[in-house]
Amino acid sequence: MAKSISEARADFPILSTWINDHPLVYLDNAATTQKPQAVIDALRDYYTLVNSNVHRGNHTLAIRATDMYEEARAKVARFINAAHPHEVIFTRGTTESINLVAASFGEAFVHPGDEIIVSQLEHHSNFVPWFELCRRKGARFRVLPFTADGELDPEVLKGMFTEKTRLLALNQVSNSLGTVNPLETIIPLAHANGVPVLVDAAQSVQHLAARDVQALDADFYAFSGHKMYGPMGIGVLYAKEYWLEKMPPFLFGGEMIDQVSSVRVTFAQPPYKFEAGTPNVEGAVGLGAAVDYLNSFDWQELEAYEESLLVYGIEQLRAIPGLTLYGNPRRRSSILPFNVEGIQHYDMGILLDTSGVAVRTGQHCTQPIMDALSITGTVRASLALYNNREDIDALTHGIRRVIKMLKR
Amino acid sequence: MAKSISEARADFPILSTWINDHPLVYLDNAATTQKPQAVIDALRDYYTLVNSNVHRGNHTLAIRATDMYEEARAKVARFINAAHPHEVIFTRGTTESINLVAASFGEAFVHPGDEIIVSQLEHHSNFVPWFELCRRKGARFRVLPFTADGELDPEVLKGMFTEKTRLLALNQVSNSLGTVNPLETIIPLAHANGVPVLVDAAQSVQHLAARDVQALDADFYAFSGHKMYGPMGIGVLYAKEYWLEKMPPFLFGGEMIDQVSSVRVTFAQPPYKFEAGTPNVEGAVGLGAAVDYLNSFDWQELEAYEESLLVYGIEQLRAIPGLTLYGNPRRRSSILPFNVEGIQHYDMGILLDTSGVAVRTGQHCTQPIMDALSITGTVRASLALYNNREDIDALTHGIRRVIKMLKR
Amino acid sequence: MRTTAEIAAQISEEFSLLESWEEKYDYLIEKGQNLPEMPAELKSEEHRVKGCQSSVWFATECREGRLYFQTDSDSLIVKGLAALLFELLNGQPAEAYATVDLSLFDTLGFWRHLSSQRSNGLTAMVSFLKSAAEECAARMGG
Amino acid sequence: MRTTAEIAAQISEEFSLLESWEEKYDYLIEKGQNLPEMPAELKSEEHRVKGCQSSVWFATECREGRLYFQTDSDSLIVKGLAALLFELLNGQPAEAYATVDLSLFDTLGFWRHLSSQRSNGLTAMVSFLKSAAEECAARMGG
Ligand SMILES: Cc1ncc(COP(=O)(O)O)c(C=O)c1O
Ligand SMILES: Cc1ncc(COP(=O)(O)O)c(C=O)c1O
Repeated sequence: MAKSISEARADFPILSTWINDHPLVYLDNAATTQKPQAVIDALRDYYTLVNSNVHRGNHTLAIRATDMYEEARAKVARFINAAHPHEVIFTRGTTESINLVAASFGEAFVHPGDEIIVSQLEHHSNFVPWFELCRRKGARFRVLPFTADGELDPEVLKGMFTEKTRLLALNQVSNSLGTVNPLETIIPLAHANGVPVLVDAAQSVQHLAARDVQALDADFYAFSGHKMYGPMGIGVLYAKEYWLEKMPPFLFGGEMIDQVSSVRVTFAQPPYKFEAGTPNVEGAVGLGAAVDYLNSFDWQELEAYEESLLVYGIEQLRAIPGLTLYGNPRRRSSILPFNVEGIQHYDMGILLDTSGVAVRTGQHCTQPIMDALSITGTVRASLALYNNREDIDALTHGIRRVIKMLKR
Repeated sequence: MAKSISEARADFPILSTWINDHPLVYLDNAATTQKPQAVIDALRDYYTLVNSNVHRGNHTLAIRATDMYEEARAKVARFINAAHPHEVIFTRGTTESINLVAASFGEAFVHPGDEIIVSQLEHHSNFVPWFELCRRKGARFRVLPFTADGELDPEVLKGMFTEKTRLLALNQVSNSLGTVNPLETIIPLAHANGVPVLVDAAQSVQHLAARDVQALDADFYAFSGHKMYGPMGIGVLYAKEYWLEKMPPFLFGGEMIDQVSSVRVTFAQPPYKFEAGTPNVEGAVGLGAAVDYLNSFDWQELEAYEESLLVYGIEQLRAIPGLTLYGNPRRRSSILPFNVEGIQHYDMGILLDTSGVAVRTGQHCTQPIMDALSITGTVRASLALYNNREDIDALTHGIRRVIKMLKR
Repeated sequence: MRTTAEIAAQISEEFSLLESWEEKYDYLIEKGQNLPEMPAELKSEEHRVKGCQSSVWFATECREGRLYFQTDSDSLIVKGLAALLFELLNGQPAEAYATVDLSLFDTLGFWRHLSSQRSNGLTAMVSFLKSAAEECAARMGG
Repeated sequence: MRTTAEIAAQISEEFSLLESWEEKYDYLIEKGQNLPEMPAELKSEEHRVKGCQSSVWFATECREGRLYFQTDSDSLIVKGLAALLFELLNGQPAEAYATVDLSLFDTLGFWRHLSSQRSNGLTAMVSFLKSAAEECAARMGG
């Protein structure tokens, strides 16, 4: 039997903290989520009972640690329905996953005069690596603009593909506007034009059931452990076996080596080829625990719960005079970006904190979006499965209080 | 008052584990060390009380997390006596630290026809990145051989420097032979020839007091948290400010960005310029706790204790008929590499494990050393501060038992 | 002219009379609103303090070894802080900038919010002013 | 010829009589020492199983749909395991290789040491033999 979402809150010890004499209302989940006790315990147990370096050890602890590390890989592979566990590469996070592809795929497949398309909705981590790759390779960096509603238009994208397009990089959910991008339309379109697609799933994999990489037919799928209730310092790059076999290594040393002499070096098979150095076994184990935790819920219920909370949040925010909610996408997930007329986002953030409400303010590493909207930043409230209507009420109450305070 | 080393063992919960009906005798410390309760607790406390993303948040938790992250950096800077905290860059580990330098310093300063010198005593992680950089850049990869005693000869090195030498990369302690390299001679020699030096300190920073980067005058100094009683997934690259200012970024995205548009990108100052994406705050906090733990001992006592244990180990091993101990350096640290005549290292490892003794066997990611010694591998016992004479006795007793078992 | 220490003591006392966070922020914001207006043409990139999440500008002037400045911000809170710096330092001898004691901000409770973040808030503002003051002092010396 | 299942059952029983780890390893090593000697010239790179920490060689021969092999290793333990594979599979119909049940090794307790490690030990040996058997079967079919 799946666990009910309403029980989730009690699993997160930090949520009973008090901040500035108020109970913590944590609405900064797009930056990082909190961790359930099960994940915290998994880290402790790993270090108390198992800890060892992996792969090349023959002693009992080394074998246990290796088993746990590879089991975590298998869990993640099942979580996103990868065809093979070896298509799951452990990285430090989304940023490293994308940089790995930019360096390695870029090295092999991007040449002077080629083109790469990224959307204007991207986090800097899925924008700058491509910008820099294009600069380095003399390729053309093309940006797919978003519409007035904060969406991507597949028709506009269609017109951008050329014979020279080598990759399309975009997110599944925008961390700044919450737009859910129509990958089910966009990926087939790209493939019809012979263009592989990298999906930045940093803001989607913890919220949407649509993370089946085979159903999506994503070529690359990147996400971070710390945004999906897992530990920091661990992330995932999923890549189709087809690409992993063709891509050169990213970093060198440790487990990714096959043979070495001073005149010749050969490399191991994927995934090891892309995992140089001692891996973050603790992180992988913690991420595995987070996957188990997420799977303890019914995913349909989870999606429906988060959706209804978001809708409630939108309603409550829209009821506040002078408040602008940014973006108006057909489908939105977990992100509530806004400003109140005459109040700087930074001031709003600082003053909300005085009543225990944690939001993020500023550009959210999406300067191109802010520039397009001609604003210097937003206040962003972002939801996770442990949030509830009381959190939204605390937010809107806090906003009203700030308005009263600043607008006399 | 400093804590006595004899009390250390009780701080490590995993050391009371039983393996195959024997108490664990953990002698695989060069692969990874165990973690004291203080480090395990630091991770739990971080996630239970503080967890948040760092730097750009204004709410209380974000500020606390940022403070803790930057405090960990300052602790590490004091630990190695860096001139500035911003000379300490958090990475995933030694391998990533070295790859960062190979990519970034290599990009800026290594050109076709240039030369890089690495020692033959290196771990693959400090060998292959340079090999590959040379391949990519059309530079010459030169290997400083070790002597019959397993040492580096500064006189031989002297003859290798040319006008074209751009970098010397070597370790402070060899993970395979335990040789302590005479950096106090080698670094000034390199500098006299205008050559900067990268020191792989993965096996030294946890054992030797000589980790003062200013006294050593190291240009780069790399090490891993998990080998110094800290968590996995965190490591350090120290680099002189002089170099950090001249080096281009390594990975792109997140905190390392200053300004972004679709036509121009500018980067933040060091250390942030080299820390793309959400950092491993948990890992940094845990590493900070490990530094505190190490500093709770008197470093002179610690060095003396480990030294005397090593000497005891050497004596006890040499007393075993048919046993070859590899290397005979003037100064050795923490590593006991050996083989017993007629017994394959792999068999020795597996059979020692049956009595709870954890060692590593094989090439230890140092194939060039094995090739030079014309062996396929060694058994490697490696010590940490919590080991004692009983551990050595368990090892030698185990070896004798294996010999009896296999040599009838 | 009063010394920075005297001014700091007075500000500290003013704030100590306020009880809640709200009142303190209120008062801070009021301080900002009482700042002399900064002409729009002075709010240039050159006068902007880099690294602040909100924009804050300082236009400095060195006269007879004393540093004077105008300041503004799009954030009311940052503007309030800038106003405290203005009260504390505007027109002080250039040397006073180097040695100014900022523990005042600790007692106000704002410091943590504004100083800890890398190159954000108060630290960035103060170091902007300090380097202007250094130049000013150097001009006197040379 | 007995089936692999029958042979596996017998090996399992033999081992079940042994109590300590020492005895089991002893017996395993003895198995290896009883293997027919592999001629040195067959121990070539081509016959080496990649990914084993110790060297292990298999030289296979396909005769009338059955796969025969010779094997050796520089590790006594690996050689013992290779000897168990030899007992189990040498001369069996090529198809038997594809479906062989390796749970035997679980009961011996060696499996964990030798299988879990990536491309190391038993897994690598078995897949080396399986692909030789596939080729052998294909030759019959084709
Ligand atoms: C000397 C040396 N250098 C580099 C490394 C690589 O360290 P890591 O695997 O933590 O990146 C190791 C550890 O295996 C080592 O012993
Ligand atoms: C959409 C998106 N992409 C990428 C990232 C970068 O993730 P990380 O910082 O974990 O590498 C983030 C998180 O900030 C994000 O929201």
